[in-house]
Amino acid sequence: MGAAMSVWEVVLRSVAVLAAFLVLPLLVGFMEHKVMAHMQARLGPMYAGGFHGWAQLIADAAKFVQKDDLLPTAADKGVFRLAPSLALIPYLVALAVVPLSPSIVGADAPASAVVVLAATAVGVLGGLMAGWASANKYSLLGGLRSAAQLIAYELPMVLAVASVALAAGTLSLTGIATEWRPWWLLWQLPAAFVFLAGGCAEIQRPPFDMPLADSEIVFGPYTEYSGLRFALFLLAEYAGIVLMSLLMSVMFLGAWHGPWSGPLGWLWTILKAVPIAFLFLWFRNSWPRLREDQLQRFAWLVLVPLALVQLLITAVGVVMMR
Amino acid sequence: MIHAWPAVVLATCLIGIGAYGVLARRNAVLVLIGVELILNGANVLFVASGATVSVPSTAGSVLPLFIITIAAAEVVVALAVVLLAFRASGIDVTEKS
Amino acid sequence: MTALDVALVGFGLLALAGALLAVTTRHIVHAALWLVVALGSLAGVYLVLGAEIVALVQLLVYVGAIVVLVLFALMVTRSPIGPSRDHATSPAHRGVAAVIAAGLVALLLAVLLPIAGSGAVTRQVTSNRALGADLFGTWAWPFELLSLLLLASLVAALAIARSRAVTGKEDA
Amino acid sequence: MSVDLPMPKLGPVSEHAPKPIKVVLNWGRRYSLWVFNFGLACCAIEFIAGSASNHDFIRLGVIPFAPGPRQADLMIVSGTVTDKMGPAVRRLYDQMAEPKYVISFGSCSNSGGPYWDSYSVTKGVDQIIPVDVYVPGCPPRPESLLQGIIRLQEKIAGETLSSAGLAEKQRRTYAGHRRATAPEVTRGLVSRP
Repeated sequence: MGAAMSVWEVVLRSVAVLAAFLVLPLLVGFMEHKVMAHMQARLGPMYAGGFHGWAQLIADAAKFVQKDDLLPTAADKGVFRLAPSLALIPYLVALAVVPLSPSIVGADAPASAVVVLAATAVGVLGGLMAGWASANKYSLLGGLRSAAQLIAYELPMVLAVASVALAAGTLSLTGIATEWRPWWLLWQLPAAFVFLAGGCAEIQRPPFDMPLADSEIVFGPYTEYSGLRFALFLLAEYAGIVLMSLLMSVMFLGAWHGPWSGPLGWLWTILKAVPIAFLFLWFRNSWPRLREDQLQRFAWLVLVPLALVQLLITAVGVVMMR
Repeated sequence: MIHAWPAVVLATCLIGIGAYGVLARRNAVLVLIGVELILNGANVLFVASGATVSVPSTAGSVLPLFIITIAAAEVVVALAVVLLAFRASGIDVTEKS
Repeated sequence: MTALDVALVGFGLLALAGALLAVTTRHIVHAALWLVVALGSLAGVYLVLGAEIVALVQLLVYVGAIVVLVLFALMVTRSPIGPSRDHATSPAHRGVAAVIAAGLVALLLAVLLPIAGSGAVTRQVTSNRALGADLFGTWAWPFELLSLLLLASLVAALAIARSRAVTGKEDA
Repeated sequence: MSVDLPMPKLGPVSEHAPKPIKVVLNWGRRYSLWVFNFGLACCAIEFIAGSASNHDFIRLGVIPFAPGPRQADLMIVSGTVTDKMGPAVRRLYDQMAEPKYVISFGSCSNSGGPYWDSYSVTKGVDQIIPVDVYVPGCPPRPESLLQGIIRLQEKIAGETLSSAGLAEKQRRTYAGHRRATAPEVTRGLVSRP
């Protein structure tokens, strides 16, 4: 890595990561349409593109690029314009360091688990900026809610990642997945639960969608956005699902471990991520939204203690096995 | 190979800018921003000396981690005070109420 | 000038510009956003100086938590869009502050620059493994004290935020 | 308070796209109609039935996820528009980003319906906003809504969009032949009989 990479390899890797970043969220979005439809005894999109409406999200994209890009008169224009990209780019950076197999990874950073956490932490700022710059009281409320929620759920997430990093003895995602053994499924189960809940809150999906809460505060920070900038926020949301599912797969489900893991390792990683993505969609369809006080209570009284206990269990396990 | 002086100049200027921010602002939260800049100046100095000394030492990385933690603790308490003060009167540090 | 120097100076200038705007802008929320620029570029500086973990913790804790808290406080209190002159200090006040700050910079430079020297030296990269071993070996006691401090500040923040006594008659 | 609204314009891509691209853009608009239900009376129930399992207009790409007018492409006015509600209808229509479409769903919003001689009912929502497709019925069945949506999609497929054209459409199709803002369509108090 690093100096050994040629310019072409860097370009190729960047293009591959960008392509994955643009395609995978669309797949998840389409999956959401269909999963939601079939859970509600409907069909979902059927006509866009012909076969089972496969091109629905492409049609959405084609529509969003031609919508009028409205800018509220009272808004803080620069910040308002900048916010969607700030919400999106950290996910791109995070996706670049997630390995699909020991050799297939956009950029192999030595502390990639921390890189991912840092990137998602920075992504929070996009929503905050959007909420404040829109000059809309619903947006501001949404921004405040997302700040409160993300600070609360950052801590258990970090602790859960610390637990697996401790178990594997490395901060690198590749290293964690390499060290993974099937019995970790039980050993690291609480951490996996904490990470799933924290990840769901981090990307603000139901039941943790207080900041958006379309039945209370219109659409939180994104209320005033239309056209392409709104589409960027949507893309960030689905990229968040992709990222969290892949991370679950890499850190807790053993990524490429499985039959024929040599040539088919990347397929295993993705196959393990799909049920997690499905889980996120399932949550949305079956659970009501948490109230603000329930949200904070859940983070501080359930997830943080659970993550601390898990850290203790991991430490005992590591010491005993050494 | 790297030179040490650009990092030292950077750290010094950060501390100076932070000091200006602390002295010239009246909004309590903006004063806090100045304090953060001063702390970061110290961090840069630590990291730079850790990177440019002849004997390898981890202190240049450990101490900044400590400072960042202290900064987090400081900000939590400071903002609690600011919010309480705001509820009571206003956010101006020089205001007598 | 080596390649590392160029990267360092680039990130450093960006950080200084962000810091300068953070302390001079009249838009209250913009000050916090410029602070993000300054802190983010400082993470780049740390990366150039070979302290990877410090750079990542800077992003995770400083940008992800501290600045978010600051922004939260700014949004909860009064922070209008556009320049605000409510809390502006007088030009004389700012001038004195600038003079004191410049004096501080001159003093520090006079002390530190001779120590720093002017020759190029080999960059020491701190490995994560060595850092972890030292953090929980040599520095274990300060580390424990620090966790005590965090706990104390958590309790203190809760206690302060919960107290209604100071607000007097009005119930907030 | 009157607000000076800017003339409607398109996003940057569709304004300067060559012809083959425009076909794709039309196709995108046709199958991505994020709908905003302005439900005012019983027709809204039929609209909801149209979104539920039996009829499911999401099949056609009419997606009811738009949380507010800003993100919507299609406004379906379903129910009785009163003179008091008129300004709100107009304001929410103004908040939608171009290109935007309106379906008037049911007799009341088409023409006032059974309340054609009421003192308080607007005789057709097209007095306030330009309407693309009228769906008759009192209330219409969900199948009629599906038919109305298909008609609208056919219309979109044959459209050529430009900012100037949008302004022209605003002038031509809107009753009164001018753009009105919400305060302008607010009627004063009706005198006591």
